[in-house]
Amino acid sequence: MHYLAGALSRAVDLILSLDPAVMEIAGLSIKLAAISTLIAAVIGIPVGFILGTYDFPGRSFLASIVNTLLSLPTVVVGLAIYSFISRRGPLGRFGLLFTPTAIILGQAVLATPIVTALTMNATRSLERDLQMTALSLGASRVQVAYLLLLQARFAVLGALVAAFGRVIAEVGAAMMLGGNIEGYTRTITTAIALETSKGEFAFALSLGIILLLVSFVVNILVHYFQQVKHRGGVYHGESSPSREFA
Amino acid sequence: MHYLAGALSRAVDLILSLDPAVMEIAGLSIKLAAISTLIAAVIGIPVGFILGTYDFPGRSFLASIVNTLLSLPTVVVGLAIYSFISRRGPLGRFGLLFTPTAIILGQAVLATPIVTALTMNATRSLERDLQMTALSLGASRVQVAYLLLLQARFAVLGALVAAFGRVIAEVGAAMMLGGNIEGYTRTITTAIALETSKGEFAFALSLGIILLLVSFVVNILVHYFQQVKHRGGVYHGESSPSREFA
Amino acid sequence: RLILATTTSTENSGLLGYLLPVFEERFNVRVDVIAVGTGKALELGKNGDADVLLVHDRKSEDAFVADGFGVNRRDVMYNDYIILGPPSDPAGVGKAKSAVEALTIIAEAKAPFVSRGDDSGTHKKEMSIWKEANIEPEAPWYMAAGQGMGPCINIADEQNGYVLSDRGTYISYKNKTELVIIYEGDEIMFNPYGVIAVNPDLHPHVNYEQAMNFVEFLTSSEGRALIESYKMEGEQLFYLYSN
Amino acid sequence: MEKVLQVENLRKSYNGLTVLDLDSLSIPKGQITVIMGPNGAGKTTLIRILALLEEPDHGTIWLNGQPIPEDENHRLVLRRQMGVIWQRPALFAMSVADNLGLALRLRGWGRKKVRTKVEEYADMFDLGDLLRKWPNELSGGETQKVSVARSLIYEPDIMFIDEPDTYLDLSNRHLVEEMVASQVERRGMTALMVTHSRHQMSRLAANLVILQRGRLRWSGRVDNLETKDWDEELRTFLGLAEPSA
Amino acid sequence: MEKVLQVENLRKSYNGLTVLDLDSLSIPKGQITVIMGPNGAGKTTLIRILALLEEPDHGTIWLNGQPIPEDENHRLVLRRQMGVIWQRPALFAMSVADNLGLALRLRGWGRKKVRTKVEEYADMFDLGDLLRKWPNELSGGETQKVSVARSLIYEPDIMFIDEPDTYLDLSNRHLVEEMVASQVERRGMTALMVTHSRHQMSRLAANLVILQRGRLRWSGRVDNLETKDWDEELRTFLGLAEPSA
Ligand SMILES: Nc1ncnc2c1ncn2[C@@H]1O[C@H](COP(=O)(O)OP(=O)(O)OP(=O)(O)O)[C@@H](O)[C@H]1O
Ligand SMILES: Nc1ncnc2c1ncn2[C@@H]1O[C@H](COP(=O)(O)OP(=O)(O)OP(=O)(O)O)[C@@H](O)[C@H]1O
Ligand SMILES: [Mg+2]
Ligand SMILES: [Mg+2]
Repeated sequence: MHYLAGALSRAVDLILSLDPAVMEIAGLSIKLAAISTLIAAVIGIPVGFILGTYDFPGRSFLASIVNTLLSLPTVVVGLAIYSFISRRGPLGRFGLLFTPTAIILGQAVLATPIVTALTMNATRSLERDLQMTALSLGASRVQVAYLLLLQARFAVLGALVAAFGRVIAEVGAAMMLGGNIEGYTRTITTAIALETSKGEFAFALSLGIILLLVSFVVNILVHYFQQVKHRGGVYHGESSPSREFA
Repeated sequence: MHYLAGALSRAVDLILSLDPAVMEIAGLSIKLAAISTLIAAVIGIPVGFILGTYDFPGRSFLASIVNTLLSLPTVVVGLAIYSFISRRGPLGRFGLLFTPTAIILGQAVLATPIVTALTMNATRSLERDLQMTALSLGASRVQVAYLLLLQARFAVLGALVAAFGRVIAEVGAAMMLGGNIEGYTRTITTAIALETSKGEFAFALSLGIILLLVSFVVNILVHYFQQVKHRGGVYHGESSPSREFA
Repeated sequence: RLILATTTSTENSGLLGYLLPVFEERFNVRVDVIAVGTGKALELGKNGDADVLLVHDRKSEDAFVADGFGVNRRDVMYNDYIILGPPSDPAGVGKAKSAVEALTIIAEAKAPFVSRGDDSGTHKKEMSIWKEANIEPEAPWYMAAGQGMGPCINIADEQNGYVLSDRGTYISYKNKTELVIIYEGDEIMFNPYGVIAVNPDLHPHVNYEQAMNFVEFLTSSEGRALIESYKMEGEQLFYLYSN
Repeated sequence: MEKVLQVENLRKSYNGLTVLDLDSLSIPKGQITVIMGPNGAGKTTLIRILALLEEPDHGTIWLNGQPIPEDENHRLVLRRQMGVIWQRPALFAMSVADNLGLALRLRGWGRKKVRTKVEEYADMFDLGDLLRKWPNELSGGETQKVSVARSLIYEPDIMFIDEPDTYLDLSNRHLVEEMVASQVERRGMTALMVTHSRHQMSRLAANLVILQRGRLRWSGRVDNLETKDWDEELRTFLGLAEPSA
Repeated sequence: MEKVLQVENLRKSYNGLTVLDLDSLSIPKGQITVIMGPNGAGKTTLIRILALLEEPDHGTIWLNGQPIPEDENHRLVLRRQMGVIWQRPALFAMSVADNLGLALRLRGWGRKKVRTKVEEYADMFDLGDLLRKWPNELSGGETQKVSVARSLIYEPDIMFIDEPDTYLDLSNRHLVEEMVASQVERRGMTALMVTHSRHQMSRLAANLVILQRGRLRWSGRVDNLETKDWDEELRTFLGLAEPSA
């Protein structure tokens, strides 16, 4: 309780003063999380779509694997990637360890199963009618996928939001692979971990509040962007839905 | 690379030997994650359903809040709850800190936004037709919710799986609130963190592999249970769907 | 149930696993060890969330007692810090006569140096030596990692750089890192551990009785004998003050 | 004639466009009343409102002489005396048997009683072979029959039927008409049925309501319709004259 | 007469139950062929197979004399020459305008060209007021009209139409019939249409195919149907005799 009050006023101070150190690590956190989510989307949406839409032998087993990967602990991902990119690992010569790239790698590994699993569930709930309709209108396989994903867009966008939230909030991979190096690989969460270990609980909490604010702004922007996208749909006359399709 | 090989054989050894310490922490991890997921389900499914199904002023804002809470960092949740249940906090007199109950609290806070957000997205994608049909067949509000959730069951069950995966893999809250006390609050992830800090990377990784195995088994069981549930549907004649509805 | 908040390095050294069973048996109590950083351990003590602390940062320990949060602080033991570096010692730190000189050589060579950067006991020690040497270390050769000891050793290893470490952690990392001891032995690098009971006047619920038992046990001849005889990888880790 | 439903001053609009605007309308009890009207006239909207599933912007509805209560529990009791066969059949993702028994289960019937009833109705609607199938395995007509049977099975007092013919072949149309008519005769059920077929209307209806652009165009008993003094528009609409395309 | 589609030895079963079993069938080019048959006869299944959207268990299909290729890209080219108006209209969650333009956009048309064409067809189908609406804001008949227009807009060579009447009032039925017939006349489009209405059949069809329980019951040109030597079952089915319920 006592920390929360202190943390709140401290967070407000930090934000109002535009503390440059805080701005920098917040910027880095967003950037890394956004890139990892993008990578996860590129892999996870198609794979999730296939697992959700097609029936083939082994589908159910693969789906269980994807669901299992949802419980990858961040530090395990950190360790596994560490052993690949450490100087003594097979990719050692690229010198990736303790760079932002290493963090992106780890976070992408964490985010991909999330996007995959949720896309899978979303497209699995769709009616087959729509697939038939799309095909009969002359859609290619890829266009069918696009249309079905559009149809499930609330859930697919939700998958990306969940993945972004997961990676911007994770600390294990960022810590192990980035090294929490000041001015280079320090993210909001590794800074929080550091302040916590120092016993600076109020400061740690205020960074946590800033992280949530950052996420909130990102969410609002995504929401806004999504609305704009709608307006610029296929038909460009005056098509602007008065309300969302539910 | 060198760790991975060692970790794998070590994990196999630990499992085959049914190492009692490992069994114990694995059991605790499952138990805590299951209880937190249950709590999250009890809160998150109804709230997510309402946010997904009803249109009311402020809905969109609340949805953004829920999405933002997806990026709650585990250590921030740990700290915030700490400040409540610490001896100096308002709930200090219950002596909850460094007990399994404290971990459950933290993990439930982490899991609830996940279940809420994903349920919201799943029910938001449903057609209004179904709601009207349910109501016109004489369903009460609660029964309507049940039927719609049944209709979106892939996604809702997926939400629970995602939440379970999230909390069984999280370490921040378990560490801060449980204290990683051997034989009492040590979970697989806090054990991994401990071994990592000791530099016992291979052992840490092998615990990570065990965690994934545990999740895999839980997933398979849930899948199996879900199939059984189907068979015991509303009509008890011989109703057994030859394949899942897609 | 006695809640002992201590540093990760103490827990990781294995000393507690060696000491505690004896204590638990003797006083018929279960000790729950919370292993965290010194700063966090002190914070737990302040809030009354731990009963007794075993930490290593003399200055904050004294402040902790002076502010009335703890009572009956006792010195328990010490080990020492060492400077690790690559076996080839590219900066030539090995020829230094003192810890201050060692860090000065590193700074002049702008050789990579990894700092804990986390206000831990180790970090504070490092800062005090820099101060003594009148040097303001700077990025990029100076890397403030903000992590535990083990990870910092790994980073230094990866970067072919130097790092100040406590001996216990180094011993446990010895066969996982290529770094070797480049400099050791300066008295300034001693690392004393103290035990403090949390003040029962401030937090009536704490297990003060067992906390005092623990304080006394550590400083008893039996406890001292156990500490002195504890070996890790064949090396003695902790030394006693001759009092 | 006793009135089961009466409305007054009913208005409903979407996004500012009025789609329903009725001064007064009443539905006699225990008979079939047919609603006709062009696409978009507001027929389905009227059903949604009368079945207490959508709130009108304003207006009053009396059910058996009582105004509709606000209280949700009370409304649920009333809703359970009604049934709707929707224009677009929507089955739930469960077996046909489960779909058929659903409304009974919602009313708390036991498994065994539900099963007996489901088998009875499956027989009547010739759905026996389909009981174990799932909705996505049915043909259009099969879906429609399940949807009709699913609502008739709980024998509601008032049944709203939005285009019973949809997807059905001639003999199934006949079957559905019979099933509805028999519940009207046997139990005094009231039916409010939308159709575009004048023949179906004259086979079944005791009363006719014609809507157009949300307004009541005509309502009354179905006697000697052919010889009534319709204007040209209504003659065309009712198929009494060829459309002048 | 040139044949646009020919099938031989076509068989399809679901879960071991045969729902379609045709020895041989051919569809003449540039005319309307009507398929009739009771519910569950396999009409929709036949359309799904002929439109290359479902694989038969075995059998051969010739399109314009060529067997259907395996290669997906090649099949896509063929699919783009076909259109299906489904029994159950399914619009995508986008505006009516976007739904109408969808197939053109899928074929890579530019925004402006699509827009002009969409407006043209919206005019023809009297959908002008609905362009900005979303599917969940349409009445049943409006949905069906959009679905018909959405397929005719790209002027396919072969159009499969599964019950064009669904949800439509008389004048819209008339409108849809005219639109289909005009594309047949103007461009030589081939249409394969399912209907349960004998009147619609005789208004439009050049050829008739009758399916029953997955088998071909009758096929041929539509001349003097009334005086043909039908058996009792077919007479009833075609509405030439009253059903003996
Ligand atoms: N949710 C909605 N939002 C906006 N407009 C709507 C909505 N629902 C219905 N409408 C409009 O209201 C009018 C009446 O719709 P309704 O479904 O009641 O017509 P109907 O008489 O049942 O027509 P049909 O015979 O085509 O089914 C239509 O023009 C329709 O576009
Ligand atoms: N996916 C499926 N799985 C199992 N059975 C199916 C499936 N699809 C269709 N059937 C069955 O195949 C038969 C033919 O179905 P089809 O949809 O072709 O009939 P139809 O002639 O179009 O009937 P209707 O006039 O009712 O639309 C039906 O009995 C139906 O139950
Ligand atoms: Mg309607
Ligand atoms: Mg059909």
